[in-house]
Amino acid sequence: MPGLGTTFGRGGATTALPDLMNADTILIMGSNMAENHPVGFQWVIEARERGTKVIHVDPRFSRTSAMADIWAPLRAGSDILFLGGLVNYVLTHNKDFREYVVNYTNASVVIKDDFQDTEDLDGLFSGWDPDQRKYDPHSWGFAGASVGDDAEHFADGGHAKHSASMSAPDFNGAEHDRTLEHPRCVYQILKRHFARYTPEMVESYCGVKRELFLKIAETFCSASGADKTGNICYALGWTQHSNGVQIIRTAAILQLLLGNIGRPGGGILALRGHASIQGSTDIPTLFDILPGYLPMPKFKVNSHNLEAYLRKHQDKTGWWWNIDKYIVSLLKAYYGGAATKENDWGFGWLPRITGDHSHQGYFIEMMDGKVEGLFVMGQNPAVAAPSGRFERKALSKLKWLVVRDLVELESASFWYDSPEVERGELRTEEIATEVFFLPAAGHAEKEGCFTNTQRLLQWHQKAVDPPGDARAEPWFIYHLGRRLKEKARLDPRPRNAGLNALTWDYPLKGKHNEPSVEEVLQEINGRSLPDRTLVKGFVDLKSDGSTSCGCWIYSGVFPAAGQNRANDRKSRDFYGHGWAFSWPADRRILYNRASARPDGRPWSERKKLVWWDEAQKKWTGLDVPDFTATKPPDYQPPAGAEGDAAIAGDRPFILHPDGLGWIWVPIGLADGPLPAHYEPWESPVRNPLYPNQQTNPPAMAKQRPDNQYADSPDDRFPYVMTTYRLTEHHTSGAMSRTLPHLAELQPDPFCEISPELAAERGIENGDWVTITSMRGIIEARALVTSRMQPLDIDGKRVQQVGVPFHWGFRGLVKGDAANDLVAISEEPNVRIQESKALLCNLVAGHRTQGKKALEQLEQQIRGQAWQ
Amino acid sequence: MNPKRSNLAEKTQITEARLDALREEAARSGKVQAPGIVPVSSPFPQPASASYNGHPALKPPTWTWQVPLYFFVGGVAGTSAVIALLAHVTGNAELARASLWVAFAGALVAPPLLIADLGRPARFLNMLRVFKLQSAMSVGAWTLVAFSSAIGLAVICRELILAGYGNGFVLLLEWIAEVFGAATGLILASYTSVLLGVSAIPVWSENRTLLPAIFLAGGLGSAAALLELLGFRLPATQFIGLVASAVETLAAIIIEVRGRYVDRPLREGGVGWLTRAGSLLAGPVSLLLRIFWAHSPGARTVAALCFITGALIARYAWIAAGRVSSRDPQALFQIQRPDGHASATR
Amino acid sequence: MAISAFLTDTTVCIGCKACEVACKEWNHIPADGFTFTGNSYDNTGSLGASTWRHVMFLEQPTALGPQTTGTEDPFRWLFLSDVCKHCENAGCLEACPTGAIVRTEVGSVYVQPDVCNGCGYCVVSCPFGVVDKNHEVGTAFKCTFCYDRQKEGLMPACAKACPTQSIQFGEINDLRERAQLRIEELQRRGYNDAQIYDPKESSVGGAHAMFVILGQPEAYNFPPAPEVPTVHLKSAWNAALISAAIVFLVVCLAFAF
Amino acid sequence: MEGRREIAMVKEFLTRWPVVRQILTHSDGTGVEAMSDRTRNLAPKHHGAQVARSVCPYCAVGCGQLAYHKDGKLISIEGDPESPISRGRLCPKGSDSFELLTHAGRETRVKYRRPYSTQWEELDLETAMDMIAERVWEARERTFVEKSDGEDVMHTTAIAHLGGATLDNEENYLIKKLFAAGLGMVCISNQARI
Repeated sequence: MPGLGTTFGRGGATTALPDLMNADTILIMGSNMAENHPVGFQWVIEARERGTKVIHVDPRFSRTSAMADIWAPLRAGSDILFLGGLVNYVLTHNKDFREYVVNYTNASVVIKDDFQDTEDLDGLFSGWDPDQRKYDPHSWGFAGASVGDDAEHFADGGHAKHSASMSAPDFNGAEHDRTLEHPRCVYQILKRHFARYTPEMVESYCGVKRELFLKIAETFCSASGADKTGNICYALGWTQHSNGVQIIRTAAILQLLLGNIGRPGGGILALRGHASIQGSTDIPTLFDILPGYLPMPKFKVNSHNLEAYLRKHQDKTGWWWNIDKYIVSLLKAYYGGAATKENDWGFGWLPRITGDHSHQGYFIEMMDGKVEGLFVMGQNPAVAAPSGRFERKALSKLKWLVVRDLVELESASFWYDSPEVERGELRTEEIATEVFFLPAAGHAEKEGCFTNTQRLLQWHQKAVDPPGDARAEPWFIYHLGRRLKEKARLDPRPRNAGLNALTWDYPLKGKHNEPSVEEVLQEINGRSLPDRTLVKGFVDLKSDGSTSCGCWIYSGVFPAAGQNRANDRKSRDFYGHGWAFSWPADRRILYNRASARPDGRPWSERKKLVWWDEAQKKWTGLDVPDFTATKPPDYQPPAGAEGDAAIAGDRPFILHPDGLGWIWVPIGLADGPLPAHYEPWESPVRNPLYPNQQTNPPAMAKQRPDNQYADSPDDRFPYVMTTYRLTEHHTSGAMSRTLPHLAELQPDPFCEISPELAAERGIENGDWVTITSMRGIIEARALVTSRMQPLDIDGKRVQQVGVPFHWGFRGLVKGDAANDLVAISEEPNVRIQESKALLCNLVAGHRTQGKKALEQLEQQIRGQAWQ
Repeated sequence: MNPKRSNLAEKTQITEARLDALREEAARSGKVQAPGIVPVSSPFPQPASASYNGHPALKPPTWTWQVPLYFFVGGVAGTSAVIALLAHVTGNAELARASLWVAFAGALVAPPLLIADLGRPARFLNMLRVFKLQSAMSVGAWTLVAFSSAIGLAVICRELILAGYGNGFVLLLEWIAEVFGAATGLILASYTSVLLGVSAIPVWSENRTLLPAIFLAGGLGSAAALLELLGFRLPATQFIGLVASAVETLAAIIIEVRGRYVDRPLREGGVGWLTRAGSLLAGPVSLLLRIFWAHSPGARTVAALCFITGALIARYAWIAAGRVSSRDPQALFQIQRPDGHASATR
Repeated sequence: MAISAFLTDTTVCIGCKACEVACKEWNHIPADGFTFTGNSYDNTGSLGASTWRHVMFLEQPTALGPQTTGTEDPFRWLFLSDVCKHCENAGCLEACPTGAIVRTEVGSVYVQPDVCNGCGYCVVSCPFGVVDKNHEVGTAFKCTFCYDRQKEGLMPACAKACPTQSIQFGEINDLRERAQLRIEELQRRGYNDAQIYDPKESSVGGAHAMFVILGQPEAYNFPPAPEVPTVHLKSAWNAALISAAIVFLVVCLAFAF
Repeated sequence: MEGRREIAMVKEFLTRWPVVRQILTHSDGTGVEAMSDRTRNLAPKHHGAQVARSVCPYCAVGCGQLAYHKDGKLISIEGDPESPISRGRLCPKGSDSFELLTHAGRETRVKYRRPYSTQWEELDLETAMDMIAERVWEARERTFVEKSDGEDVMHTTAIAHLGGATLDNEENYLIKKLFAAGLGMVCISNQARI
């Protein structure tokens, strides 16, 4: 989660849902919160009823817009332009919270003189290598500070704490200008950089009328200063873009300028779409990180040995100075007694990453026959993933496939009932894939904890046993592992050393021999060895192998035997302390040191959260301080101090080497130290801001014959399309289209279009229409409604088409999958697809059936059909 | 399909048929020109209109074909009990016996019809769990029981007497039974009109004062007609027939002339024509036949047949009209705020 | 037991339909057809035998109180969760010949599924078109006000689920007061067409399910001045008795000659 | 004797007949007098059930749930009023999570499709596990890379995993531990991104 991670230090929502009630304004953008987080939205409604202004900016007038004070329609994919407009507004009207900006952000830092901005380089930052299509970030560094010096040094991003491509930076001695006057200080660069993001540009390229934009700007920016705060909520409407990380960065910059981070009612709330999205990055089932955002060893970059790894990732100052403790403790948790100082704690047994092993990355490999086996656990790529056609065909190239879920979903049945079979693209008899479907257990049939959208680890107790052969994942993984370890037991080859060393001795219980999940949570929490007593928190972790910990940021969730804090159910206060466990260390609002002035007093009575208690000589307040509790506000680090000791008493962002909020991100991002607006892969316009850089420069187009893009603009595909969810369904529908009570609420796939577009295409409300993109062809019912507003973009009328992506070819209610139209594409930092902004065409009537459907698509692509 | 969806369902069926056509066309030509179906109140938005996107505001009656027939039978049985009594009083033993039997037959046929319409026929007896004056249905159920037993008793006594087992007591019993039967008969023949009149269906409740006249006239006229068909072509039956069809005619004229919005189901569409056909047969047609061909037995038979058919059709037409009326929210709203003032809101 | 009631407020309803599902889940009501209506997001249609809570979706060319929208013409999207009104004088209750429909101690109107014989008279007697007959089961159904839950002091499933407390549950006078205050507040905030729907003036005598609505009740298919059908009992029976008398006279006359 | 009992029975019958109760209490037949025994003894279906504190499995708000169960059977799932996040409320999906676990379409048996086959076959769970272990081992054996020009690689890219955002932390932990740290799989991904 680098958008938030690079700016603030941690890749998690900085605040908690109930805290929305303390906000004076809430900007919801890139999210349809009322529909996709209805119960979370209760806090927005409650805030609104108390006078909070709610602003919703979205391509569609959704149920969220219906409840907002202001709704602005936006051209999908123009988010950075809009947010940049707000940043520009703040800077030109001096609306920034100066005291906060000067003390808590790196606005005052002076940037190296060899840095050149997009202003100077026509849309590129300095350090661009046209051959590699990558940035060399050295020039992005701070004057007077080193950002590492390495042979191989291209910027890249990722989920890890920061770039794995350069050695850890040393920010001591970075040059500051607290007057913010220095021409090369971040504040001045920012001013110049965003100068072209004017209300006029917003009007003509976002489609938001000038007056409306200014009203929003005034409303939102008024929520700033000692006595006011504003919050920003976002979701996949921001993330699923080729510049998703930078969209979030822009919002983060805005919030830093307004002094809205770490304060009640402030912050950025990332609204996650699945029960444990946050958890599955904290303890990642992702390729590029280890638990707690520790980077995976990257072949030849940092993978030679632990020392090389630490040289790259151990910051001299700031919290990441402790990384050696965390990686060693993790290796001890993985490999137990077999991990010793002599064998580098088993670091060598960890697999190295050699490329893009993400979902889209390896599905392309799969299509090319390079992947033999796949485990699918609680996901449905055949419907939910970009370019469904591509994914389903790729599945047919597998030797074997294991699917675990509650129902037989499309990903398990693609070999006999997918559209590709119907269209003759695939023939069941010719598909070699061996498929195992294993029934899984539901949430009330097993125990364990989810990490919700506000970093809260909540334990769910088991009510009943799963039916029949249904088993929980721990059972499956444990018994699979047991079998494989057995095979490896007598095999001394290096490849099996790790597998043999892997600690796998979980106590079994129940009639099915299920491993004890609490035992696993204890392993995650961490123990001090050899007596295996549980550690109280990550501060107890050591780098000498005397502690083990499965995920350092979760440490403290199980501080003592019988104390499963994720299972605590006694909420004591407004922030819910006593109810479950919020990482890190049960802090509900991150960076909350910033809720106090530099001198430690609250900014104001109304906005107090955490403050310095002079009498007790410690930080205290309504939340657990996200700061060393006894470090006084006036603390100044001695020369040569390391780690947290090097962070002064008035530097709230303790994970950063300089303790500051990063308006400027010198390292950790692949696409620049500042956000810049680039158009989506498919756009109805050319990039108005940087005419020579249409799309995000370092982003790789995964273009290939089976994954083509439209031109920008493209009169074959004149309409902007965006995909989204509805309250009544859940993602690919496996958990909703199979349930009668939900299926009846939204039975047919539909698309939402404006009356104007309907008239233009001879479509009436309720008709079936055919939607095509360069990748696919689907049919859906038309909902003709004024909730879809045509926009005047650059002098021409732009129609947007909204298509929910819940439907697939199985279930009680079926339909074509919107994702069949989406391209496999890449955001350079986290490699997410761009499903929120693409180009499509739309004609009245059902799509043709069977083989002819492809002909219809071909015709469309050749530009022959129905213009 | 759930009844509440019926109107949507119809729409959907049409839509689906229509869309299958589109599908074929698409498959054939890879292209579709023709426009599609317009669901309720599209395209959006609709003006803050006078109803929820045209959806019905009331539920249509769920009654099956037996109910109108029951209405008819009840009407005939009840009124012929009255005829029986008067015939007995005026010493027309034959007619008395015949009309008693007609009433009795009705009393035998009515309950099965009523029961057949119930969702849970086995629970028919629950009708007698409570007695509620405010519920015409409850009153009706108890009346039916009372009527049937009275008429049953009367018939038995009458036949005993004819069989020569008569004595003073039996004679007295018969008189009591006949009087009681006639009294309950009148209620039996009229409560069904109250049943409709006291409901939420606009076209029924707005005609609550007219309905009893129509239903009773229909019942009485049909009873007389039936007796005529059984061979009793008497001045009495002729007179009754005349009055009955006169009333039917009058009622029809009133409905047509008043021309109220709420009565549209009675004047417009298929149901409108059904209503008119009913009133035409039972009203003017049989009236004219009885006036101008008073002495032709054939004409009287035809008149009788016309009246019965007309009255029967009318029962079905009224139920159907209720169904149509329930689907039109405007019918409900207009009668509720002629002055545009809503009393339900504050 | 206190007399309980619903107050459903359109100004905070987010149209999520949690009430519909929570109701069906608690009461084991089957899904009733996967019908796409094309009527905004409303695919349920209306209240009925198998839908005891129904969320309406109104797209109107009218401005919403203080809201600013980027639409070219004024526009608002309203949601409201409809439910049985549990009338003070209930048409269905009066009409029921079997005593299957009763008034409970919490003031609600309850259809006893083990008593109802499906005569269908309540269906045409409800001035709000709520109660309906389920043709598979053969008996009449409508909102039970979760009588089973209320008996143990639990709030109805829909009210408990409602994420934004658009559905409030409580003591009736208390809620009436709250509704009044709410309207005043909404008026202050610029929702000029906010009003309470609670037919107290009419023969219905008030509802145990009240609503805070925007605009005219008709737009929600709420009768502007609903009457409980039995107010017409007198006139109808009078007409019937007069006609009956006439019939008797006619027959007398017929035999007088 | 006899007679008295019969009288008692008749009395019993009469007093159970609502219309009699109605007359005795001079009521209009719309109140208690018309209530059936079922109605009088009505109680919520989860009366006396055990409850497990659970969490909604759909979106990431993490609403508290109460899962009521009686003798090994799930009875109902509703919101947990004590949750400081959801305060007992649920959305339509959360409200439907009882159906999620109990609906008819749920699979409870292993299904197996052999290569090129046109239909599913039944398979015993343990056998399935053995076969899967076989497949993993065999693929790993063939595709594992230990070193590449002198540097450790220690991975296989031929086996992939997908999913995790719907799973518990402990589950994700075990998956990453076995697949990555144990087997050397690097193609591990889920729905989570930014």
